[in-house]
Amino acid sequence: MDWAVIVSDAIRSGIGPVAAVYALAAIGLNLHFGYTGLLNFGQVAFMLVGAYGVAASVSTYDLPLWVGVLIGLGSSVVLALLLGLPTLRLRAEYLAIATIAAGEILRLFYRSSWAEPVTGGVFGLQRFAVEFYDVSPIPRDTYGFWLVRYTSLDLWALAVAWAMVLLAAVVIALLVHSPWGRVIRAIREDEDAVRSLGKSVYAYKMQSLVLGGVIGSMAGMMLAIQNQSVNPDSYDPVVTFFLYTIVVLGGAGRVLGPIVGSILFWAILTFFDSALREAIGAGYVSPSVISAPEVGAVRFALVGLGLVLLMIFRPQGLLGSRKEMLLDAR
Amino acid sequence: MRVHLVLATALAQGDEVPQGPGFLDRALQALVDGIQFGAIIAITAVGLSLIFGTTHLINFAHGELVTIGAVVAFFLNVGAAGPGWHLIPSAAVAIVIGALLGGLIERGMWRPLRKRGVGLINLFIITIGLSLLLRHIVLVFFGTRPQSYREYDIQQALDLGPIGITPRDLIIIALSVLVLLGVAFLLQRTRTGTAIRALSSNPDLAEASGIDVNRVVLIVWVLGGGLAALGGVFYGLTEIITWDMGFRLLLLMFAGIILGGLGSAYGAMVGSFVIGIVAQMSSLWFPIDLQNAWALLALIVVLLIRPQGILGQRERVG
Amino acid sequence: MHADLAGLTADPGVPKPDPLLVVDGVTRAFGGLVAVHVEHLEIQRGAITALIGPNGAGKSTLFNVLSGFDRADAGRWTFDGAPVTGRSAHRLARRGLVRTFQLTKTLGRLSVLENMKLAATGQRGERLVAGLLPPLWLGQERAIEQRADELLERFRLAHMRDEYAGTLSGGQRKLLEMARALMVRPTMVLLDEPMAGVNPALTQSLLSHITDLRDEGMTVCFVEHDMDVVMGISDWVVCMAEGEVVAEGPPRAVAQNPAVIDAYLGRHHDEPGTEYDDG
Amino acid sequence: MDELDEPALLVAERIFAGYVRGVDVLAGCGLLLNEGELVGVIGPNGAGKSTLVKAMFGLLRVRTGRVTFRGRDVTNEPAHKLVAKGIGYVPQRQNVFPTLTVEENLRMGTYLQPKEFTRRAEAVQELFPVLAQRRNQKASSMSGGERQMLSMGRALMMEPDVLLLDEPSAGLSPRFQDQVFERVREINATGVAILMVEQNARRCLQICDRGYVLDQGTNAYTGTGLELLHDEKVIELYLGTLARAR
Repeated sequence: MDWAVIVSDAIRSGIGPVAAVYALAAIGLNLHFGYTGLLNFGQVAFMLVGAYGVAASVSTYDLPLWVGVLIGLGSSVVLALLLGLPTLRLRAEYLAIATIAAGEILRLFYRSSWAEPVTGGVFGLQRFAVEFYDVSPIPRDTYGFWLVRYTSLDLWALAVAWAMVLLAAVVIALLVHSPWGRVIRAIREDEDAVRSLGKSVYAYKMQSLVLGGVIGSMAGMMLAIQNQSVNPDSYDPVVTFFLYTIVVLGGAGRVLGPIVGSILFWAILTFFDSALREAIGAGYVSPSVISAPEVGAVRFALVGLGLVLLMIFRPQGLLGSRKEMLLDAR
Repeated sequence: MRVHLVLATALAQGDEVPQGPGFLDRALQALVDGIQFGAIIAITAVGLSLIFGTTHLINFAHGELVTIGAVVAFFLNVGAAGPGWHLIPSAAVAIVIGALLGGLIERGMWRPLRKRGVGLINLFIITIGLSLLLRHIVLVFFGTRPQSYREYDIQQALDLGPIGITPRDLIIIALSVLVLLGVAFLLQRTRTGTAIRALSSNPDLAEASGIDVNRVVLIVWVLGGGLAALGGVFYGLTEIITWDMGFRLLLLMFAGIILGGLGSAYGAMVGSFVIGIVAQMSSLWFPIDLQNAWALLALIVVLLIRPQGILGQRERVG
Repeated sequence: MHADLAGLTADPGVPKPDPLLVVDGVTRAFGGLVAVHVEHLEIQRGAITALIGPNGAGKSTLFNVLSGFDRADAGRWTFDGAPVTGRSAHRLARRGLVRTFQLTKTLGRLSVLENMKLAATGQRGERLVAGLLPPLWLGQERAIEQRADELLERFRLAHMRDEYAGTLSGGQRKLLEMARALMVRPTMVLLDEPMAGVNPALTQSLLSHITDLRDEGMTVCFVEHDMDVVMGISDWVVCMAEGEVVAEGPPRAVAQNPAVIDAYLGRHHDEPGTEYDDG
Repeated sequence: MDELDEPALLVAERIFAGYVRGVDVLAGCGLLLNEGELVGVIGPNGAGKSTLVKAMFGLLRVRTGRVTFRGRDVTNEPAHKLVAKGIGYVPQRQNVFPTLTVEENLRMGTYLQPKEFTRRAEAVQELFPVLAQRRNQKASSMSGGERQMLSMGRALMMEPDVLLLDEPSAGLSPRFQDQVFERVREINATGVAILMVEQNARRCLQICDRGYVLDQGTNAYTGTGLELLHDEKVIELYLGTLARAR
């Protein structure tokens, strides 16, 4: 077993573009769940409309990339309004089920033969990220340190994605410490109290849902651009569950929670992945127990186990405070 | 059902098929398919609804109980290392294992967590983790390849006037309806069933009436696990067995439950049939691969116009 | 005794010289049970009105309906001359009708100071975009913080300023909730059992806070069980029983009203209208 | 109460309990109930009357103190075990199963002895004829007074040795209040010991053998019903200055 390979894989993944994309989506989810107390189980739906907003605009309709970005952002706002209008006045569970259902509805529609002329159906779309990579200022080469190397294209995507994460984190930090943020954190604690003080709880929940959704759609766009392709089946409900794991791991209701959570999540996941493959390759683990194609499944199972253990033994996550958790009335 | 699906697809794709059955016949056929699909959703959703009613837990891992039922029966029936039993005993054992698993999860996990005072939202997220864990354990053992049971796979459809139905599907519908009636009988006429309804209705008073709440909740989980496993076998028979079949069904169960009114077992049954029928009937007009999407869309529409569901009581609206 | 209320006849529904809140025919039923049925009730501006009555008399339900937290099945009510029937809770609060809750609703994971600052109205920084631009609201925020600190000082919570509200004791929560309601700058406060669960040492300070509010020109209406409290500070007492207003008047008059005694202690069995027989 | 020779049926001694950490609603109160007695617990709102019953019935944790039933310690035993021992409880609010029919509500009363249902249902329906008329209706469709009858009927189905009633007259119209007190006496006459918490002090004391007056979680006075009924101190405790102003 080559530990250098395993460790460098983990590092590359932890600071790579995918971790950045998940951090971004998790920042949006953290605004919903961590700060406002909204149970959004369809964050992946916002990523999907963002990704396809860009991909379909450019690939199917030959529009410039920036128009695609606007269309993606617009779709996420519309989606948030559609989901929020009926459910935000109801008990929390209704939003949870409506959002997860919406994610599946969209995935199924986007992959259907019906939508194929626009979305490419099950084949997805490609060739929409050219403009993005054309403006890259990074000369063609490979970059990095030690065994952690990225191509210039990856590095460009990575830099842009982390810049967006940083920007989103700054926006959230400013917002949650503003009077607006005070209102949404108060809604998380007790809606009736906030109502009795003259604030329209519904309007604030709606704003939070829209803003977090927009951040999610930006993550979706970045994921599409970074992969240079979109496929509906990569926008599975499981993505939202990963995002929850990330938010809870880092600490819900913490500005840096989703970022720390995502880096660790991907580093740990890749570490196990890489270690298992190395172990199988070196013959430590018999392929009859776990074969190479099953490694992916094992790591998903580990995520599930991790989420269960985390919620039971450290629900405040890495950055949250135990004291605050004990005050949680929910 | 697969045979009909092919037919429906052909109809959806070809424009006017002159020699094909008329619209009314196709609609009847879709209705029968819908009732069958609805019955399978209902069998699995009733348990989920009872668990919610008695504990207020939204169990995201319920779909995995369905999958495990189907996969255990598959292992006993055609699994490489399995005993190769006939499907009927295999299914029976799968149901028992499903029931035991439901009971085990309640006893080993939810009861201690409730006792520790873990909040409902945290429990909800724990069910998500559990769902991921169980689903991928199944994946490791079962693999990604869709499979079928050995018996009753391909059958000649009986020709009943405008509709064609295989004996297998007919029996599945009949058995499902019987099971649902049985559950209704249990809830309505037996002491345990009344206790379950009493617990959903007023937990404090239920306890004050001498009901051992933990025991009733355990029974609900055992029942829910058994029903989920049975639904899994039926689902595997009519469609195909895959590692994530239960998870795909889960959203339709939720749709049925919310459609019928959160917390009402009968509502869950009615809602599930609506969902099944909407899914199948949609293929009269729309591509087959959008069936589930239309069913879920029906859920969203209901949330818009009647959030308390078909049979539900009006909730506080803030 | 409030000067304007002197000389009024102490009948249920009596008109007041300067009513702030006027209730007409408000009914609220739960299932088959009529919880509230108030024909006519006026609450005098600038006075302390106590709402008393035995358990289940409908006092809290009336509070919930009037403050927009429950809907009425029938009836109308006006606040400060404007019809406000069926207005949502946050709209009523913005109009100046603010309530507290029997079970205090402090926001546990916000600091005491944040609880206070939240309640200020018309905050520029509460708009999403403006929230991102601190220069737009920092000045206002400082003014709000100063007012919050003054109120915390007055309510003897200044030392808890930066603690999580969830760590306060029951009595401190009551104080915080009342102080927070004042941040809204209400014209009228509805206090739902302000003394419930408060230790006797704090009762006196809560009482003086309530009378201070009136002396500053605010209208106070409160539900209370402790008769010493009611008699000690209220200008006017309204007694409810079985959902209806059975008596109202100045404290002393109410204390002598047989309908009130009956509401509390139950009627004498020899009273006409009962059909008690030893069977 | 310690000098009694025969152990009382149900005893609560120096109970401390409360809902919020660190706040005791009950601060050392206690009472005793003898076989066949009808005992009333009165006191102003917030005195801790309902809390005392809940603590005795295992619905609220007793912090210190002791509850004994037939001489045996039952402190903090879960409610369903106390039911099995012969203690019935009628809560003040939410005292029926709204989604169950009247008959099913009664059936819950014999949950632990289902075979007894038919026999006991007859007796209970004789006492509360309205329950027979409405057998197959959902409890949610009943009026407040009818619900109170149903709730008492359900508790009687248990054929308890002791019945704990939490403010049975609360929220009822005068006509129904009279009916409720009438029924309480009838039930007591059949030999069931009853501990009744009441806001409606006069009516309660009129029918009780003995009464306890609670104030701020402790025992203020005790005596026979009639003694307390005419005790000025009790009236003063209840109405405070209201009474003094008279």
